[in-house]
Amino acid sequence: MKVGLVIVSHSARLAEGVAELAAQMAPDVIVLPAGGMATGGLGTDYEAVSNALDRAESGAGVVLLYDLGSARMTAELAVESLGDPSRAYVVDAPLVEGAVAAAVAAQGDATLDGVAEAAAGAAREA
Amino acid sequence: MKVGLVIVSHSARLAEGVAELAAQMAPDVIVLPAGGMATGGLGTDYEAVSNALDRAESGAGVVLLYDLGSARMTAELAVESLGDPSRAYVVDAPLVEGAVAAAVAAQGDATLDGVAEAAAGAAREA
Amino acid sequence: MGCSVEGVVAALRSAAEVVTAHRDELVELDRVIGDADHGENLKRGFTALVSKLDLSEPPATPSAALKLAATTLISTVGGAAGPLYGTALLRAATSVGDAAELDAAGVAAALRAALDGVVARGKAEPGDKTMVDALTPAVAAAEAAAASGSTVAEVLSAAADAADEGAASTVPLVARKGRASYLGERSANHLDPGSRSTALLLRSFAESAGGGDR
Amino acid sequence: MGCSVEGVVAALRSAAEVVTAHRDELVELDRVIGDADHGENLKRGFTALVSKLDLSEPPATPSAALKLAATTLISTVGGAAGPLYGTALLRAATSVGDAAELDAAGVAAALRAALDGVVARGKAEPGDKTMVDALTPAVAAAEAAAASGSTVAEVLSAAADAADEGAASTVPLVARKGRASYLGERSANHLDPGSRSTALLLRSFAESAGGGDR
Ligand SMILES: Nc1ncnc2c1ncn2[C@@H]1O[C@H](COP(=O)(O)OP(=O)(O)O)[C@@H](O)[C@H]1O
Ligand SMILES: Nc1ncnc2c1ncn2[C@@H]1O[C@H](COP(=O)(O)OP(=O)(O)O)[C@@H](O)[C@H]1O
Ligand SMILES: [Mg+2]
Ligand SMILES: [Mg+2]
Ligand SMILES: [Mg+2]
Ligand SMILES: [Mg+2]
Repeated sequence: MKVGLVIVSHSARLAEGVAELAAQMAPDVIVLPAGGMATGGLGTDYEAVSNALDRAESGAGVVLLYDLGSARMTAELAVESLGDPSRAYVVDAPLVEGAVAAAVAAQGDATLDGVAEAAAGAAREA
Repeated sequence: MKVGLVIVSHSARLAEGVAELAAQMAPDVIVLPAGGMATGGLGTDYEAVSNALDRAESGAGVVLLYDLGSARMTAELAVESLGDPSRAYVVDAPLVEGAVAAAVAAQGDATLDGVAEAAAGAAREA
Repeated sequence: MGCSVEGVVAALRSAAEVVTAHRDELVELDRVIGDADHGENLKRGFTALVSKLDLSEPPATPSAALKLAATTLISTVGGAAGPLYGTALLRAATSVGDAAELDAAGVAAALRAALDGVVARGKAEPGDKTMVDALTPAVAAAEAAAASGSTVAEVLSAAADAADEGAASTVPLVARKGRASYLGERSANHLDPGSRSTALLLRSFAESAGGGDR
Repeated sequence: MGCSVEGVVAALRSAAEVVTAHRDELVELDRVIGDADHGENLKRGFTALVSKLDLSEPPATPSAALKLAATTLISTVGGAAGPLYGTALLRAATSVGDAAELDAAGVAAALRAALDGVVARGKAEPGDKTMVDALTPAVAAAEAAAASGSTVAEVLSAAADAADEGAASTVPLVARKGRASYLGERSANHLDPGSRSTALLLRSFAESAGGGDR
């Protein structure tokens, strides 16, 4: 049971790319992309984020990372609509670096707080 | 004549996604993705980076942003092999945030130094 | 002179028309200091709302109508305006409670709740060059009008007037929130698209309530 | 007892065989503290190098052979080892200049140049748990051997021995460079894949030069 990750982005490809990069070093962690609008354009999709949030939760909680401010707001709304909003954190971190750091921490069985801290503290190394 | 951008990533989708996100606010800036290996897997491709570097140069210089350290090294090698390596900067910045900030600065006709500074100083806002 | 659920629905439909009519204007404003989608975003969101109003059971209360608008915008707008206006409408829906009819004070209180929602969601302060710069004076004007015994239409009309001024006041500002903040100083001398849409929405509500003329 | 261009080419071919034979081992090491591709990366790079050696004009000088290896690894490895070993080989090629044959001192100098290249490219210091921890003692041992009148084979053999020890010394370390640094304390108690491949490469060079046995 590991913390899951959701990558919230305006771009489907960006979210997918971040998810594949992060998953590479964390094969047992669920890292789900939620990027782009349902209509295909650049933008955030609340339902997609909510769905990913559900699917990334395996009991240890979920960390959400985002690209730009409006993606943060969409992520927050999705979290607020959860039965228990304290099980998911929207973390302010550089998206790519934070996702890799968070995925590696989750792979190492860090707690929800630990994964969130790993993302937020993602330094530029490696 | 605007500074161009190259997005160096281990993932083709990640590079493309960052490029499309950055280009959205900078329609007149050349933002080229150079992600993934020629063989399709995750990794960096020196030739792809070199080609993108050539194509992003329209006379005002190029800023390269990267995802992880090995992408930085590939980007540096590509820059060193230029006729005039001082016309391209590899900038240490959060990839997504730095790319958007750099693209907006380039759109506003910032110099090579100005675009590099915008990327490096990319705060998490917006 | 109160506002029933039919009045709220009519106001939302009128907002959809206004947003659609001003789609290009809002896109152009957003092109200069953003990503050129604000008008398209709002048109998409309000068009989806009209479809829902056309196709599903009519909402039973003003609160239900506002809530439907909120969830629809949140799901379909795709940009910052979605969570921001969505949260505003959610808070407004909570504010009106189960009232069958909104009076002037209720409308002013709903606007206050909407502003609080936008600020809670977006963390912008007045002067950051956002929709907050239109909504803040609009709420103050609405409260003043309600306190002085105005009708719902007059309250909304006062709010719309103040929002127009508030939007205009964003022109010289340097953006500190939203995408425009990436432009730094270059964001000055341009009207903020979200403040403009806030003014347009309040005007459409006022007109729908019968008090559109200044 | 010097090393001609044929000797350098033979050493590179031998390196390709060794890397291929140890592909899985290097992948497994990288799986634990990295992204599970180091062995595949090097196999890809050295296989491409062998193809070039098979298909094109044989390189005319040791320097040309090293340069071909450098550019091939840079273009095909895809991970950190590409620019790192590529830069090492580029610097080694520059170090040997237009010599037709490398003597022991020349080999030691080329190894020093290679180390300097790795450090310039990757900014790692000894103790950061990288290939630098294998290459640094290897260069020192090679220089000592060359200074005491050893043959090229003996110099490479001394370097390989020291690299083995250097690689082993990475086990307790916490990584401060490369992907493994994301693991923090969890990177301890594992052998660094790049230090292992450095030791394997030097051993293959030593064996190719006829001095493989310890
Ligand atoms: N943090 C925020 N707080 C308040 N309003 C904001 C914020 N961020 C953006 N806005 C408003 O949203 C408008 C842009 O909306 P829109 O174009 O739909 O979103 P996006 O910027 O995601 O494309 C801006 O003009 C501004 O008024
Ligand atoms: N900055 C660096 N300096 C020196 N060596 C490094 C550096 N970064 C990584 N390495 C070495 O590279 C090895 C990993 O190579 P490889 O798996 O091919 O690259 P990647 O990490 O990009 O997948 C590490 O085990 C380490 O020895
Ligand atoms: Mg916009
Ligand atoms: Mg947008
Ligand atoms: Mg690796
Ligand atoms: Mg790799």
